[in-house]
Amino acid sequence: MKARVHVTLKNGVLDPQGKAIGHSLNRLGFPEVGDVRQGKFIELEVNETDKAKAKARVEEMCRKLLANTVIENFSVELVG
Amino acid sequence: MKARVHVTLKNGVLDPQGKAIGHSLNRLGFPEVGDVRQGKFIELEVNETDKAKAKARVEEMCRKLLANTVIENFSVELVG
Amino acid sequence: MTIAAEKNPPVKLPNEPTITPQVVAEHGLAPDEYERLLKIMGRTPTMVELGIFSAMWSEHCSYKSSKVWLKKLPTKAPWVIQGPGENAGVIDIGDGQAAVFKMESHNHPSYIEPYQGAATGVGGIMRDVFTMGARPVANLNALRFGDPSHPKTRHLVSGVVAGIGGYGNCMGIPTVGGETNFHAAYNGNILVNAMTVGIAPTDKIFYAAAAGLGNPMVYVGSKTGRDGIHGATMSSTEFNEDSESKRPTVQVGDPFVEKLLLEACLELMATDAIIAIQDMGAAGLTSSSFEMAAKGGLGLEMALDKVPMREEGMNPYELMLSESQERMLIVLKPGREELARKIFEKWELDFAVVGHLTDTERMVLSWHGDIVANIPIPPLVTEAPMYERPWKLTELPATLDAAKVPAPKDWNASLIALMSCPDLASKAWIWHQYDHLILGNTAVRPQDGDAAVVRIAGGHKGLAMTSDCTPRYVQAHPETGGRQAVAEAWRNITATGARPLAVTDNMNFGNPQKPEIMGQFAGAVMGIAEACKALDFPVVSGNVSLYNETEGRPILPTPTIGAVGVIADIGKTVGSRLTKAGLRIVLVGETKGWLGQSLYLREACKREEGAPPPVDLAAERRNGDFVRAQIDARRVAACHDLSDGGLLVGLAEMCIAGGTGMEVAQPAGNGVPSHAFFYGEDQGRYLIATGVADEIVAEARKAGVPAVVIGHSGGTSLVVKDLVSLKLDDIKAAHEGWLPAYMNATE
Amino acid sequence: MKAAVLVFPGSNREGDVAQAIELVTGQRPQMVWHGDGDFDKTDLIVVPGGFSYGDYLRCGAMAAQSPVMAEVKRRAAKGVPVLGICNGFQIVTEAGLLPGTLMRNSHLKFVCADVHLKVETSQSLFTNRYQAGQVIKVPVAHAEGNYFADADTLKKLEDRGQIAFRYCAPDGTVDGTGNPNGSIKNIAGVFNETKTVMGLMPHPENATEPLFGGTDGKALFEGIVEALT
Ligand SMILES: Nc1ncnc2c1ncn2[C@@H]1O[C@H](COP(=O)(O)OP(=O)(O)O)[C@@H](O)[C@H]1O
Ligand SMILES: [Mg+2]
Repeated sequence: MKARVHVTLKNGVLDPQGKAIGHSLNRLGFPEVGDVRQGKFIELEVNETDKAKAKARVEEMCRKLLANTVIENFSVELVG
Repeated sequence: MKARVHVTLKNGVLDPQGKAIGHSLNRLGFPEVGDVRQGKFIELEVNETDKAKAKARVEEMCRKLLANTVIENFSVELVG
Repeated sequence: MTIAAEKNPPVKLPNEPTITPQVVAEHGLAPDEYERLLKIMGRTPTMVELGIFSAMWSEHCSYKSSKVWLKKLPTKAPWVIQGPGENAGVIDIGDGQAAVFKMESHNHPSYIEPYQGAATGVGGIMRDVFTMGARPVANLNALRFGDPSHPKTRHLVSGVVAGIGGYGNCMGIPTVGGETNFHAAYNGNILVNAMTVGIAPTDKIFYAAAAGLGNPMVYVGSKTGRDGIHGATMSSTEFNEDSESKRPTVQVGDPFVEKLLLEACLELMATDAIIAIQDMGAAGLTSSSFEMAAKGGLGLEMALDKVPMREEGMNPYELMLSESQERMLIVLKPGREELARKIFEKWELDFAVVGHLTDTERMVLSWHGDIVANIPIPPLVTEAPMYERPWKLTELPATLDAAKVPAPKDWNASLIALMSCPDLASKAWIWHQYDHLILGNTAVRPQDGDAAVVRIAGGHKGLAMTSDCTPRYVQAHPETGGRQAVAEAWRNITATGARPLAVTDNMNFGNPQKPEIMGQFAGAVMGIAEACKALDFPVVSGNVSLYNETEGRPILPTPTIGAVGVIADIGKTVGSRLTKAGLRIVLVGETKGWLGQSLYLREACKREEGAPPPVDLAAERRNGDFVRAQIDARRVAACHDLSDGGLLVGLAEMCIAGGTGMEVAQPAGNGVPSHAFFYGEDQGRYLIATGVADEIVAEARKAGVPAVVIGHSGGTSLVVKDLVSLKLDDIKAAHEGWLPAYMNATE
Repeated sequence: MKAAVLVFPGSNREGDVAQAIELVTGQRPQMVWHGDGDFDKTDLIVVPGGFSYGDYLRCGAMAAQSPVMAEVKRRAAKGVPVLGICNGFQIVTEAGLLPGTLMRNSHLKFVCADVHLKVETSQSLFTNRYQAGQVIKVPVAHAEGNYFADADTLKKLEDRGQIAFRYCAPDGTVDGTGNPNGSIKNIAGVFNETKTVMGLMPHPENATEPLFGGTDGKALFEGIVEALT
């Protein structure tokens, strides 16, 4: 089974990369760009056939390693 | 309008980060994890009401800045 | 696995294309080269075999155009332990220690994908050094970019610099020096030359020559993927506009894995398990395995299905040609496999026994039991094409008369303009992105001296290192330019107080099939050889990069010289920073006012003409030996060599680096026109700041070295009598402002 | 004083800090491999700089999950002093021993340069050889040293005197000019509540010898030795 994980910064947490990207886009001729936030997108192959179980396990992975829950949120979807 | 951009490594391109994350998860007691690939997830506020236009613009941003098209693919969705 | 080699013709792979003239051409083999292949093989090759020949006979691996010329370089001295021919050169630096170093180009990959191209260049040169048993202690990089106004330049600078830093910083090796130039001739073909210096015990140097029938060949490091397949052939082919379509062949580096590989290799090297070791660089498994077997006069059988693979469905052709990074091939002593395996597993690296040595002098490759290639090794090496390509020397241009060059209308403005021109402006924006302090041994940092000086851990000795070339001189007259590059490197090391010992070169040129380009190459080699001989400065390693052209327009010929020297007591090292008032400034060497090919001429007068400054090697040596002796006698507070921009630029650099001003004047009765005196680029000169100027001048007279006091330090301005008066803050702002402003701007 | 220096795959400044410790104690510290859940009793634990696990995912995240860090947390809870430098600061923070987090430098580039630091307090075992308000010069070398904490955390840090160092101009002014990475309130180093754990981005270990970057960092190690012996 494949899991797709999104890790994003919590509201209120400064995002230097997002800010810099926004600036660059504005300068590159994209004045319509406002706020930009950059997060991570992680795809994992998980050897587990039960969808619910797989989801619970991947959420555990997020809490343990993939996200820093002090500053980041995560969401997990399963495909296939 | 809000755009959500996924930037992922092309097939066959080495993903050092994904590899290291996979290793780490295995060690941390998640032996069921196989291949891991890490990409970027970027959310942008775009001041543009026409969906098609917005999409074309964000795709241009991807080609120009957000993705390194030598080794990365990108996809754009629009929300709201 | 035993295979009756010659008797078993190889099988074809499923879907293997037939070999047509077009397939041969796509592999970069000329028709006569293919004829030669057929004679060696005695039959039509398989695709795997064709791929192997194509890689081995590429310009990059075979040096087919340059070899005849490289033989002219002097490579011997009592302190040379290993000259050209191994992964890196090795010199004896005393106390049972050796310095191991080499420079290598990653030009084409860096143009296609600047971050990964530059990063993997750094990774590759570090592997060349630690393959030999040396722990890398410093990196340098020589970069040439196109005109700053060219639309691609900013992107290339930012990617290349981030890539070099990204790899070197993660490895924990300080990047302590280098050079960066800009010129329109590099618009479509930048140069990225990376150099690594390492230290090894003289009795524990490792070589590539395989030995011992039946000994196991092991593969360690990262898995093999489809990275850079055809990279070796690609980097030897001239570029054209559709080079973009070659992009997927880019290799991606993993500096984290290379750091583990470094530690694991050094750990294994501390045992007695290794017979031979070779990194996989250009043409990966092909060139490393052939090189090891050929050097040992042996044969090799390899089961390619044993190679650790990153992707499914890889075939033998791809495995042999992949340029995946962070891999090594090792011949072990029999029975040491488990010891080695444990070490590599501890570092979480792949380890696989992939073959063994035979006495057949053939490379026999199998794939799940079937033979897929069977090539006699010696003829592939000895019969490799070697060309004496036609060459036409560049004639020495006429000397430019200084009287025909206008003096500046506004001297202050002219100095500010020079100090902030792209070639002379501070490169701090670049080297602040490189960790130049890690390991805690960096005594002379970037911009603080003419060469970087790094302590050799655990003692008082220092290693001085630099990289130099003035491409506009080489373009004007390759022989002079070649001499000058060597002389400047030697001078830079001397200016820190160190004794210059040996050289690595990186010959970057255009298409060698054009007689003028081959003539540039030949001329540069002659100049380098002559200077190296005269200065006792042997060449111990190097690299050639040809076909640096876009749409037929060649780069400036750029034979980069990397050099290393030693200072016995690092406490005696001096930098070029002027930090004290009340010192006198002594100009050493003769100033005739040579303006041909000077930066003043180019930047202020917008002219690139005339003969480059001649290099008097006897005077160079005399002046340098004198300066080094003065530093050793502790008579020198700061020292700076004079090169680009001439005397006035040298003075300004010393002042702003150390935050101390100066008052100087052209000596009375000196007949040289002022603009030629202050901006001429005469060679063999140094500036010395000293508290004992009279002693130095007296010593110089005895040694037959021209030396004259031109002023003293103090204040917060640079003042040249009747000509210049500038606040250091203003010079500094101009000097340090250009590159960050350029990089922060948008097109 | 007995010190232990942790080594993770990808650590690379462990030698630098070991050298600094040896310089002031005359004793080579114990080097502890990341997989070792147990190691000799020690007076000080140092988590050194580098790129543990390549700095992939988030700096320090993977190292923070290693067996050795579980042991470090146990010992820290008992009051054994822990010093995290650069990547070590990131690891210790990811492990939850210090508040806040280290984000990408605001200019997005790696930066290696001498910086000036204002010592905020001399009242700690790490800073007792300095005076509050003193300005010292030490180098930084990092790409992700941009300290961030939410407003509540910051207030607590300030109120309890948990800020160890701030970036400043050579004359001690704390403003944007001396800040190399965009760090909030110019924070360069922080303590835990008991001041037995300190993390900082700059490298005092690379400022311990006159010929090699000056000696302003040496007092930090001397202070620790004095406090722990
Ligand atoms: N310009 C040169 N001058 C001297 N030696 C050279 C030069 N170019 C290459 N060499 C030597 O030829 C050998 C092969 O070079 P190269 O293929 O670049 O090495 P590697 O296989 O390690 O990449 C090396 O020993 C190198 O030092
Ligand atoms: Mg090599």
